[in-house]
Amino acid sequence: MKSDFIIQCIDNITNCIVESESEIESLDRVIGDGDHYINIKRGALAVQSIKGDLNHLTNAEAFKKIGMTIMSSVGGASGPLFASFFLALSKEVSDNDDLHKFSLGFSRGVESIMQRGKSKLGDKTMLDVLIPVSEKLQSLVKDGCEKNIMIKEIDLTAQAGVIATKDLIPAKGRSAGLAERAVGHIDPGAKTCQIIISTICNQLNKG
Amino acid sequence: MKSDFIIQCIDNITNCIVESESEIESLDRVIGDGDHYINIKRGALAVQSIKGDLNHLTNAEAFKKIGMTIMSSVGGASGPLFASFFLALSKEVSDNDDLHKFSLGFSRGVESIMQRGKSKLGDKTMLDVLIPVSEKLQSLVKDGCEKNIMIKEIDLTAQAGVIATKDLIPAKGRSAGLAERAVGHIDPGAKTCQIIISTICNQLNKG
Amino acid sequence: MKKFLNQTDNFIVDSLKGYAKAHEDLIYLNLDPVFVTRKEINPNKVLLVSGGGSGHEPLHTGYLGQGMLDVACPGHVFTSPTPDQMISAIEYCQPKSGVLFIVKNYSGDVMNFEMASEMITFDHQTVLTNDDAAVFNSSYTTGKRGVAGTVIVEKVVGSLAESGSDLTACKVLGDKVNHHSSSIGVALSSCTIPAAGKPTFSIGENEIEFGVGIHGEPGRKREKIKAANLIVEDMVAAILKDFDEKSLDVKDPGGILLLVNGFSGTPLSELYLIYNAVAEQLSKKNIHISRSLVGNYTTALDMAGASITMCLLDDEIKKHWDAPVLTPNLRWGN
Amino acid sequence: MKKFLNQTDNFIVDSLKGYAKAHEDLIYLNLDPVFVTRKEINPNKVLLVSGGGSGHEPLHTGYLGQGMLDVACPGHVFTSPTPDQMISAIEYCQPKSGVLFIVKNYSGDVMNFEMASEMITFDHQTVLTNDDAAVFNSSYTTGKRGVAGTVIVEKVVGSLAESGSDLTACKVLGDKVNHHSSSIGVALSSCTIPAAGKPTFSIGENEIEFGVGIHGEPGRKREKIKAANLIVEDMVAAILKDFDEKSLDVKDPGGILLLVNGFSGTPLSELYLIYNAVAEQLSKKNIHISRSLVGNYTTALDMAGASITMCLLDDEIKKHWDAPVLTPNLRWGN
Ligand SMILES: Nc1ncnc2c1ncn2[C@@H]1O[C@H](COP(=O)(O)OP(=O)(O)O)[C@@H](O)[C@H]1O
Ligand SMILES: Nc1ncnc2c1ncn2[C@@H]1O[C@H](COP(=O)(O)OP(=O)(O)O)[C@@H](O)[C@H]1O
Ligand SMILES: [Mg+2]
Ligand SMILES: [Mg+2]
Ligand SMILES: [Mg+2]
Ligand SMILES: [Mg+2]
Repeated sequence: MKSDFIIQCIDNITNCIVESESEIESLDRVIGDGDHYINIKRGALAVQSIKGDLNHLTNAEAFKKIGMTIMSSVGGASGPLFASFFLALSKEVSDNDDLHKFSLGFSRGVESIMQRGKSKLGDKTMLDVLIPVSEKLQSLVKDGCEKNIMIKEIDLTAQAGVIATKDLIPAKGRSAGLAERAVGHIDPGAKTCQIIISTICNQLNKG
Repeated sequence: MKSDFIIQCIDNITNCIVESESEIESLDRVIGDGDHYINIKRGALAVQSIKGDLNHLTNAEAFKKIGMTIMSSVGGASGPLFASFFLALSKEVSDNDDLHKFSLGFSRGVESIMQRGKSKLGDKTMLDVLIPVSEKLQSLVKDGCEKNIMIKEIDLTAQAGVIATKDLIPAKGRSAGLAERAVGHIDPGAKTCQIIISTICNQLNKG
Repeated sequence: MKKFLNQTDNFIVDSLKGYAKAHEDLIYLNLDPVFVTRKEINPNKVLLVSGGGSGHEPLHTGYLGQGMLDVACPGHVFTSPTPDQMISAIEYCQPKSGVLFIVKNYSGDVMNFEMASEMITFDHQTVLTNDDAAVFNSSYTTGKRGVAGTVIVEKVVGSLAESGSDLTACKVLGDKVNHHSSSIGVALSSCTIPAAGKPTFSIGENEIEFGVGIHGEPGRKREKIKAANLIVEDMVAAILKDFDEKSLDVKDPGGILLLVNGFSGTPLSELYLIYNAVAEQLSKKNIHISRSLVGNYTTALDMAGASITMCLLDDEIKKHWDAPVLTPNLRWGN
Repeated sequence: MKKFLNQTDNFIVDSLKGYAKAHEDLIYLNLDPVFVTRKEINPNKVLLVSGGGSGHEPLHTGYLGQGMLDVACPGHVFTSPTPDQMISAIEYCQPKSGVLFIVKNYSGDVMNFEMASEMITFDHQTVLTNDDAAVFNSSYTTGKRGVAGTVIVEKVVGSLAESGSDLTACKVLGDKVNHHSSSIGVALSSCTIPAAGKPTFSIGENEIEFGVGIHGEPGRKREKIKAANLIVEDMVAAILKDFDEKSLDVKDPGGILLLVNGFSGTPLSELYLIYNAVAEQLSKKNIHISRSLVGNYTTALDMAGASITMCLLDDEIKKHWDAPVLTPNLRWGN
């Protein structure tokens, strides 16, 4: 991974999030407190504002800086979770990683979210996107899957994960208070993760 | 005047006020504070509730009791004003009055409102109905006018008085704060007085 | 209309009952006729009697107690109380040093209090509050309305009365504080009288009513909403102009008391934001804020909106403002 | 959306600036990162640190001062603060007797405070408040939300900390008060986050949300509005059931502290009406109200609605509830 790839990701993700405003926001208004879009956008803009500094950094340093920036700008539930992901990821990656190493880093990131959130698959959170994506990534990498197929598979997995949150009874996060009343509604954090992942897939497809 | 006439008036007036709810209320919402109908209705119901006691009283006593009842049930600006009217009237009337004597009592009542309210013709208040009606009544009585014509004239005077409030700049009462912004709107107290007077005219016409 | 209530006719009495229960150590509630007094009446001090239509809570009922009012007579919603309420309350208290009525300048309040005062045998005086800068004064009209400045009058005179001063001194100080106070309000939404069931006025999604009264009476103008800083600029200008017309110098070294008052539907966070805007304006103009109060002190049922009151302080007013007060809704120094 | 604001991004900071100016005798505001402390820090007592998303004012910023909190870290509207805020605040205070975090039980607050606590070198403990009876508890879920009972925890522990007790004692008392507290809220309208610009939820002209959270989170059920007495009956039942599940006896002779809390858009008159309804219910059930608090103490931006909190009192809690407190928004005994 090169820093200009990361920077390109940051811009694309920020744009996609802003474009998805009404979609993301309405989800958190239904089963949350309506601020998820605002939080994520604030985080994306904060990360965008440090883009310039990332050039000179190693991947590990860059991800750490991203994590710290998210940690001190986003707040809410999603802030510490996304921050944990990047901080854990930064501990795994180096500048000459192969995909295998990155996929391991990704899974460490996801585990770190699980730890921080005391949450697991099926709790109707962002993890219902991130865990399947992480697992799919490991297995595709292990199978030596072709890049295009891999991208497509990951994207589909993320999308399936979002849909899956719809029928779940929430166990963690703000929506947990609603119990059965949350059934039928998609988790906003899951949606955001899918948008981010799909954006990266898209970028990889083009690049 | 007989007490059953007064009692009949009380019932008719109460009904007419209740029927005019939306008309009266909307006026006080525009240039007042929206409670005039509620106040007047509360007063009418309070007076209705003492109907039974009026039978045994002289006209003077009956008007006094009505005045005191209004004074302690209505409140607001209209309460003390209507109360003053009846208390002043009660000092003038006896049981064997002719119309001349009653018309004098009426004008004393109106004067008492002017005194209590420190207000006069043209201030955009109930007086813009009551003063012309009082003056018309004196002159018709003086001229020995026929009953039916008198009733009609009084009714028309009251209606003209209401309309006249529309273009006035208020000087007294809550709407005085609005100054020019009140122009174009009818005074709620004037409207109530007209409804009461028209109701009595109607009743006299039938009886 | 959506409110917590049982029957609209009982709204005020149900609420007063809760108020009296929640503050049973401080408050006595009489139901027929309705009036509220301090639990312990001191018959030797000047009896401070206020009242007016309900719907402005905590004004006046919330200000009963040591260092403030003795009696409040609440009327129906937005409707001044009737004379029998004041008369019964005063007879209940049997004051030996006279009665000071504190009355907001509305025809209804003035007349009902006047009738009560004509019917009592106790020595009495009246302080009429008329601090609303939105209304242009004139000797031919009802004149300016009494709004949130009334709280300051009640607090300051309350302290003087508590200290044992006589009726005339209380009347004189009350008039001074009123004269030194100027207020202006802005509404973002209408209020709804429970018995009416619908909003008193309608207002567009992007409009504000500048100079609104505390009963939802229209103010100076209807205008488009704008940044709070700009709204506040207009509000401060209206107040300063009013002081100017009264020939009062806001730059007096005594400084001002700044009351940012919510009408009830506006959150505290917005009131503090308004406070900040006022403070920035005043600092530019070298006007010194020496005392502050921020919160819902004179409300208009559920109206969203706020008012600003400035009161020019001198040593006497400051001393009595700072003096201890122990009431359900204003409390310090003890 | 109609609010007093300049730019939505600056809403909280503008408001905090006004707050700090209005209470400059009591409050210190730090802007980068944002935190608020008492003006005078006593480094020898246990440092009470609270915080959370903004929009619940006066919670927590309004409760800084003698007998209550030392530090509050306000986040963006409805968004928990970030760890750097807590860390900077604590470093600024340099506490010598440890830090007690008082945190409302929301994933975001819990995680951000947890991260902060992992990054400081000071001795620390956390009291998690979770008094919302609307949510059914379970060890597999996030669990009950922290709502208005938090004010009681902060007041009571604040008094203990002020008296010089150690960190463990404060933690133990905080947990007890939280365990003894149970709350339930009802919304008549939604709230609107300034940056979102539209209501968080939509609700029919005749509907209420029973069990709503203080961020406008849906509650137990949406239902038709009914008489306040009937709504309150359901609210009291929910709280009593919660106490029952906690195996707490509400008929203890110590009685209860009853907090009737407004969410901000509901006038004081309605809160007292609710108080009356609760008092009538409890009197029928022989439950004794021995302390009361009525007002806007834990709000939800501009939401119309109210919550009821009951806290079972014992001698210890009562003593610390009654102890003097001197903060911008809770003040007695001095
Ligand atoms: N314990 C948790 N584990 C994993 N994800 C969580 C957890 N709690 C919340 N989330 C995620 O965070 C999202 C909400 O984020 P956001 O709205 O920014 O924070 P908040 O809930 O504090 O308002 C949820 O949709 C969910 O995906
Ligand atoms: N000083 C006055 N003199 C005569 N009539 C007055 C005066 N003040 C008010 N009124 C009348 O009272 C009416 C308002 O009554 P109401 O709404 O019951 O009282 P309030 O204004 O106190 O709410 C006005 O429409 C006007 O006709
Ligand atoms: Mg959220
Ligand atoms: Mg009226
Ligand atoms: Mg009125
Ligand atoms: Mg949030």
